[in-house]
Amino acid sequence: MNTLTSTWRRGPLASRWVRAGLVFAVLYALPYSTLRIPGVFDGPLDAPGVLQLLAVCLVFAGLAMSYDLLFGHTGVMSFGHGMFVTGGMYATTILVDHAGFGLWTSAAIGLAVALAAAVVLGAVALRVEGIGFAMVTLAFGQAVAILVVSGSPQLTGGEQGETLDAGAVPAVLSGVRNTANLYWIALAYLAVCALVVWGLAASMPGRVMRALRENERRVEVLGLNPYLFKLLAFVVAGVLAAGGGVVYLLLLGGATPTVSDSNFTLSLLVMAVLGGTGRRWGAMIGGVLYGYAGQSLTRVSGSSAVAGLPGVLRGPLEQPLFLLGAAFVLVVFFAPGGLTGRFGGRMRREEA
Amino acid sequence: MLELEDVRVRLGGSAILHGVSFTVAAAGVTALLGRNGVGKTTTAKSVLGLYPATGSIRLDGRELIGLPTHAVARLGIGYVPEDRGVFAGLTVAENLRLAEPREQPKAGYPRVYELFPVLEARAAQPAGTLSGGEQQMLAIGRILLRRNRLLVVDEPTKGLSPKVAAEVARALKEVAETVPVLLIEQNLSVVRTLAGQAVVLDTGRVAHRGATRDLLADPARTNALLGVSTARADPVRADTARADARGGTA
Amino acid sequence: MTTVLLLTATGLGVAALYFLVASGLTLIFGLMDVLNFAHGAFVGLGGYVGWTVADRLPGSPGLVLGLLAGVAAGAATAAVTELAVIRPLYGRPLDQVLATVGLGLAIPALLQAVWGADARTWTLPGWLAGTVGLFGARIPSVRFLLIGLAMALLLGLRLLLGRTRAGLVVRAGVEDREMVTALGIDVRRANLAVFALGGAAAGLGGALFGLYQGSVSPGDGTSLLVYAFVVVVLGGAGSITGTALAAVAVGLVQQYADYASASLGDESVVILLAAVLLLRRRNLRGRPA
Amino acid sequence: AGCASPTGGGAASNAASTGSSVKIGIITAESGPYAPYGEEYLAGLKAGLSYLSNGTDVIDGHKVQLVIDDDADSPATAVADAKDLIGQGVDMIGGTVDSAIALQVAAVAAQNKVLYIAGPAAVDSLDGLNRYTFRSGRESYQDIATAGTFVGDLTGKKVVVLAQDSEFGTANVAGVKAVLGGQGASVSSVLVPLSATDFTPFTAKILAAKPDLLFVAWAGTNATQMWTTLNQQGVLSATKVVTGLANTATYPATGPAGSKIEFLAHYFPGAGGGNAYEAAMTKTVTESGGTVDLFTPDGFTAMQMFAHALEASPTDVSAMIKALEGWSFAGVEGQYTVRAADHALLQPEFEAKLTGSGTSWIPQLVKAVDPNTIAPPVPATPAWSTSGS
Amino acid sequence: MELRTAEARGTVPARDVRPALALAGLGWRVGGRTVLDEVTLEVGPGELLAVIGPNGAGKTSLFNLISGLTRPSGGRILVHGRDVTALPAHRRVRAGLGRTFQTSSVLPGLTVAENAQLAAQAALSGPYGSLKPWGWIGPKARATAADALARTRLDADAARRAGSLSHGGKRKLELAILLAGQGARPESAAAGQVLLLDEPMAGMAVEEVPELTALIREIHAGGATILMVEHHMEVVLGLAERIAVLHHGALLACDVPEAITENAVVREAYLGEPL
Ligand SMILES: Nc1ncnc2c1ncn2[C@@H]1O[C@H](COP(=O)(O)OP(=O)(O)OP(=O)(O)O)[C@@H](O)[C@H]1O
Ligand SMILES: Nc1ncnc2c1ncn2[C@@H]1O[C@H](COP(=O)(O)OP(=O)(O)OP(=O)(O)O)[C@@H](O)[C@H]1O
Ligand SMILES: [Mg+2]
Ligand SMILES: [Mg+2]
Repeated sequence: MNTLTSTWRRGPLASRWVRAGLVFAVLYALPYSTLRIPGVFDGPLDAPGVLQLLAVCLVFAGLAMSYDLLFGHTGVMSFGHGMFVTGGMYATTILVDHAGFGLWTSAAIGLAVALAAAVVLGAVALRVEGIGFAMVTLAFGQAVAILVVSGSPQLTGGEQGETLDAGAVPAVLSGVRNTANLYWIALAYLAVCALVVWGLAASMPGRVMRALRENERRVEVLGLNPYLFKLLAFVVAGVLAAGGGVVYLLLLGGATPTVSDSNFTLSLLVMAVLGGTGRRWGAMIGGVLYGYAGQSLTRVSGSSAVAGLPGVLRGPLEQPLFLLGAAFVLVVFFAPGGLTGRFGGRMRREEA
Repeated sequence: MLELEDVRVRLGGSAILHGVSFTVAAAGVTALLGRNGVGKTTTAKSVLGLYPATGSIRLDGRELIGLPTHAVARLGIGYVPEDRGVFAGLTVAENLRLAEPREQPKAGYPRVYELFPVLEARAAQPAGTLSGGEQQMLAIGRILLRRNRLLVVDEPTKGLSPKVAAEVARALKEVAETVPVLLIEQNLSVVRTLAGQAVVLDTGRVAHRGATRDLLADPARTNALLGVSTARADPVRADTARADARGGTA
Repeated sequence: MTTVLLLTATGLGVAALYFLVASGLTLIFGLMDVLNFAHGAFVGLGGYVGWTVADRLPGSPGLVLGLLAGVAAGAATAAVTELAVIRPLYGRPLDQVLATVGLGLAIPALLQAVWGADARTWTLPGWLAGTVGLFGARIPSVRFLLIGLAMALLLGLRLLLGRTRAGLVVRAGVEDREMVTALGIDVRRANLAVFALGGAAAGLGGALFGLYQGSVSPGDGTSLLVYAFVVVVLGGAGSITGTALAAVAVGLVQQYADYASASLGDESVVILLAAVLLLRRRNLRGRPA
Repeated sequence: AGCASPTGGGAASNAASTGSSVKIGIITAESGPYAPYGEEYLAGLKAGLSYLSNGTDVIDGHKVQLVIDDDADSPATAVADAKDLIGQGVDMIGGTVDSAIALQVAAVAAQNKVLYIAGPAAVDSLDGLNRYTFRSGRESYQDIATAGTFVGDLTGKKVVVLAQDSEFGTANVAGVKAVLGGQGASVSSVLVPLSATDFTPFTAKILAAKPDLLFVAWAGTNATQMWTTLNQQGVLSATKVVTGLANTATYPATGPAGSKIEFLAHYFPGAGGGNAYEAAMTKTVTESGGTVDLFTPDGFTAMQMFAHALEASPTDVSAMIKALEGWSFAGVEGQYTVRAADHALLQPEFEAKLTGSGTSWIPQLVKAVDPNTIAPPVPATPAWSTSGS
Repeated sequence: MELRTAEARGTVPARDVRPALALAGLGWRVGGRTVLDEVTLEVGPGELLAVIGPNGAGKTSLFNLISGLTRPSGGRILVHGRDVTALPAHRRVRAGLGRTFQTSSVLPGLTVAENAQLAAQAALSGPYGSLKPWGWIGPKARATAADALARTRLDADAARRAGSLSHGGKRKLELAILLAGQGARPESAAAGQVLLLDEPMAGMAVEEVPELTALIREIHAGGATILMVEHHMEVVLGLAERIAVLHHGALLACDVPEAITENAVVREAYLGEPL
């Protein structure tokens, strides 16, 4: 592991951006590969099912990064991040299905709406701090969730969710044959998230945000207004999340209320912590792993291997959520400070 | 008495103490001196078991290294950390209550309140809102409640007005008659008044051991070890020193 | 009139329920600063264990033993959690959160694996199953039991925390672990005690939730967790009395709002939360939220 | 690792049906809250297969292979599974309990022109959704219509619907308004917030409304408490109460209220009157250590429909659709008909009552309701032009 | 009168006679106690005023009010004649106020260098300049920061986490942060600054004291106005042009050092023993 990480950080791969570029290049090429990884994917990498799964992982990675911008980089814990994902997802769907706008127009409007919402909600919620802020955002998030489920079912489809009018989806994105295109869209989204978050972290505001995480009073007497920087983080994170909502919508072919559930935001928190908060790769890796686990554990739990076990063992192991939960606990013990914290060797907290 | 033998400490991957050895006499004050960052606090904390140390630290022959901190403290070591370590969210009274000894918990209060009346006046106030000096008083008063076999005091007079500093010095001197005190201090006048023995650290090593009087009497030595010449005319310093001395002997 | 009475009485019943679940949470969160996402799981477990016992031997004795079993189960699980999961992670709050989230997922899944996904019906002894007539309002007897036990718990916890040093030690430990130990206090024991206490409260809450619903199902505890957090924050983390006040506020508001209109009922709690935090910028006890 | 075009996954297409072996993809909940329903469905499905193939799994010369994926009640997983199956070249997909998921999968199926026969999901809008989507279970409309047959003349009668403030709930309210309102009843509703912990406020409202008939459309978890409250507050004795009979495990949930309720049943063990199919299904299921329950027939019926489609063609989806549309066949519950216009599955439903007491209830058939009396209205315009074909 | 003494010392440029800092009847009540009571004080431009007083007299509270961390319950605060009483802390910095903390308040998770750079950059970029997502830590900021660290002898520790500094190290970093801010400002602005130093010498090694004293004198020579709380009488007498004495929240005296050391009450309440 160490030798690996050391070669990783020295030699031609020295530059951070070169490394990042390399990673994304590889991700870009995946759909061209017929490589089979038995036990990990139950098909070649270019199989639609696998690409779909990977695409979802990438979206989660992007969402996790957006959350970590708030949580890891600025030290602001929000329990309502999911509402922006919901916003992007539902605004787009409703505009397409009920207002007859084109997909991309709707998405653009959706993002604009999210931006406005983020500014307003952030401005209000940031009046309180710490757990107070977390709970205010939770309240907003819950309000949105309730609105989605029982607000006006004819628009949102309530707990059924609202399928995106297939006619509005461009041909290149519909149909299993085109899953690769969806994958690339997801990848593009992740790239945008990475650029924004990394760029921000490397810039002055990012530095100030990290300073806020450490000691708000000190930042204030340096002549910087903490409120503004938190708001900046909140808004950027919110818009990124909304974008993720749109991409997720494309992957699913419909809007689903699960993203509005407070548990979804919690899962974003988990992804960030899983990978290591406030780190360059942390949230991204966490998101990918969480996304993979969330979708693949059903395969483990349903596998014949498990079915063969004696009842005592089989019972729990047939529950994917049990596996997921157990996995978290194990990660905590074997990878303190998140996976990047453990295996990243001396990879330090994001320091531009 | 306390014996340190070849104590080594590593923090954040770098060696901080490279084999520190000295003993704290059974009674009286032993001063631990040195420039900023040489390892004074680290030494103190490793005695308390707050930093993982190798080597040997013995209190009256009992090995302390390896004991959990609370066990070390239960042996009767009272500690005043340099950052005061008051519990900001708890009231002054609660802070004191935490330090009460199991038997006769209230016994120590009169003495503490006599020394620091302000603690009594501020009893119901969150310790975090105390002034810097008041917090320092709380940190000191807290351990004076307990029945100690050894005091480890890290820069007790820091942030105290000259008057209170003198009172604290006096109190320590009084305590030191029965209990050995390991005193980390930057205020040389206080050192001069209190400390019989002095140990000087330099980047994690013991640079000097011996009687304080001899050390401070030798300008060259002090200059080399502490970077100051005590010879330098220094009225205020001298005066407060005298003040302390008088207070001490009074 | 009777409607108002009925709503108030049942509203207090809901409040009692919320308090039972929230009290343990506020202990652990307020005193130890651990956001315990496994608390709902403790509640659920308490419910199932309680149900199992009560189901074996019906009638009042079964009920009593069931409640006790729930408490025991909650306390035990919490204690084990503290020892095995929380304790090694002190000073690493994020890892603690992750671990408790993990337990919060795993334990209910485990419950489902053992007892199945379908709700198990908890048949109450006759004297509890009925209602009590009060000025024409038929108030379910269970509610009185809940309110009674909630009050008992409130008093008990207040005494315990007021009289004992444990609470103090734990609070100090959150601020500066090193210093507490440097005063010769073994903060770990106090932490274990508080965690177990919180777990016991959760277990009781779980068992009573089972009675309240007349059934137990794997998702039970977690479904209440959000409300519990709301109540805790409104009440001021660590303040038992505040939590009780908040629970009553939430319970009544929700009950009346539900009667007014479904959509209002749904939003009422979150509106209350946001309003209190934003307008007063303080929780109900006047402490900074 | 070789290289291929990013659409290479399609290369596997139809591979599934070569060697005269046919893969049928099944997506349903095997874990999570809906797991019990999923298991019922799967049991019926397998029973159907072994019945139709006399235990050989070979139907019309094709070895049928069930590829079962757990959707864990998550749309994301379900869609991924669907794409995965289609990528493997599967041309027939079935299953799922959760309407939300059924709608998502149906969309994917249509995009990729594969046959989809939805499972127990009850949402009406599956009808006429697209020409690739069929269903093997009943729909909310049929449930409601069944309830309508319980009370004689409805004109001037007061009907109150108790439901959760959700899509399912409001859809049921709308349904009742349409069906029973159409028969002259004045329909109002009492909606329960999803977050409600206590039901007393709503019983108060119901009592205030003084209904002749209370229709309870409940999908919430805490059914026990709901019934207990209705009973304690005297609603059950004040009015005639109708609700759907869920799976056997939930019978005790009605508590002492059980005997005071009139149940409309999609199915319960014995409802079929022991016809050949029911007997066969029950036999295989019990032999393999399971028990027949609410949704077991949905699985069995699904397999009947798959088999019929298969006989038409193992690969040509249009042929399958053509074969299924308008097909009428005998099954577990009685006579089924796949309505060509919108793929609604016309089927009988049942009126039942619970006898017994406390925790042990036994359902008893009051009467079977004829498929046509409860058939949902035929869409005025054909649900789809030959779009997508 | 204060002003004249200041002018007499020639520290006040004749053209600007407005006091750099003026406190008018400043009061602060909290928890039912009057911590500060009607404090009225004027500090001339470029003056160095020491504030002494017993522990708990209200010195830090006074600094907190001036720098805007707490709101006064009465009175006004003027910086260069501008009323800043209603401004939040960060706006007052723009108006020319800087401070250090009695209990070190550095950014533990950032490196020592980053701490200083942040201060420099904050001083460089305008009110919202540092909000620009494309704004970077400029070379000038890095340079001034490096210089500040060198002057506080922290350059060796530049790459370390500030949290891992020794106590004295942190105290020095407090000063370095202030220096960086000063260095980043244009001469005139730096001269216009009013700096509040809360016990800069506390916990400082004896050898450092003379150097840091020199450092403060240097900053002062740059034209900045300085208020300094310090219990280290040697330093106070060495630096201060005037000494203000706080006692029980009230201004007991404010005069030249010689006068103060003669003041009986001061000796009684503060020094403890006759000098
Ligand atoms: N957690 C840590 N990680 C790394 N290095 C540390 C850590 N804590 C202290 N150090 C370093 O160890 C050395 C000794 O620190 P210590 O606090 O013992 O110094 P000191 O003699 O008490 O100085 P001062 O007089 O300023 O208090 C210093 O160089 C300090 O930077
Ligand atoms: N929030 C508060 N509530 C109650 N009393 C407070 C509060 N803040 C400060 N005080 C009191 O105000 C007094 C002044 O505090 P301050 O910190 O200004 O003293 P100081 O002059 O700086 O003393 P020192 O020299 O010890 O730093 C202290 O007695 C303190 O207890
Ligand atoms: Mg030190
Ligand atoms: Mg002070």
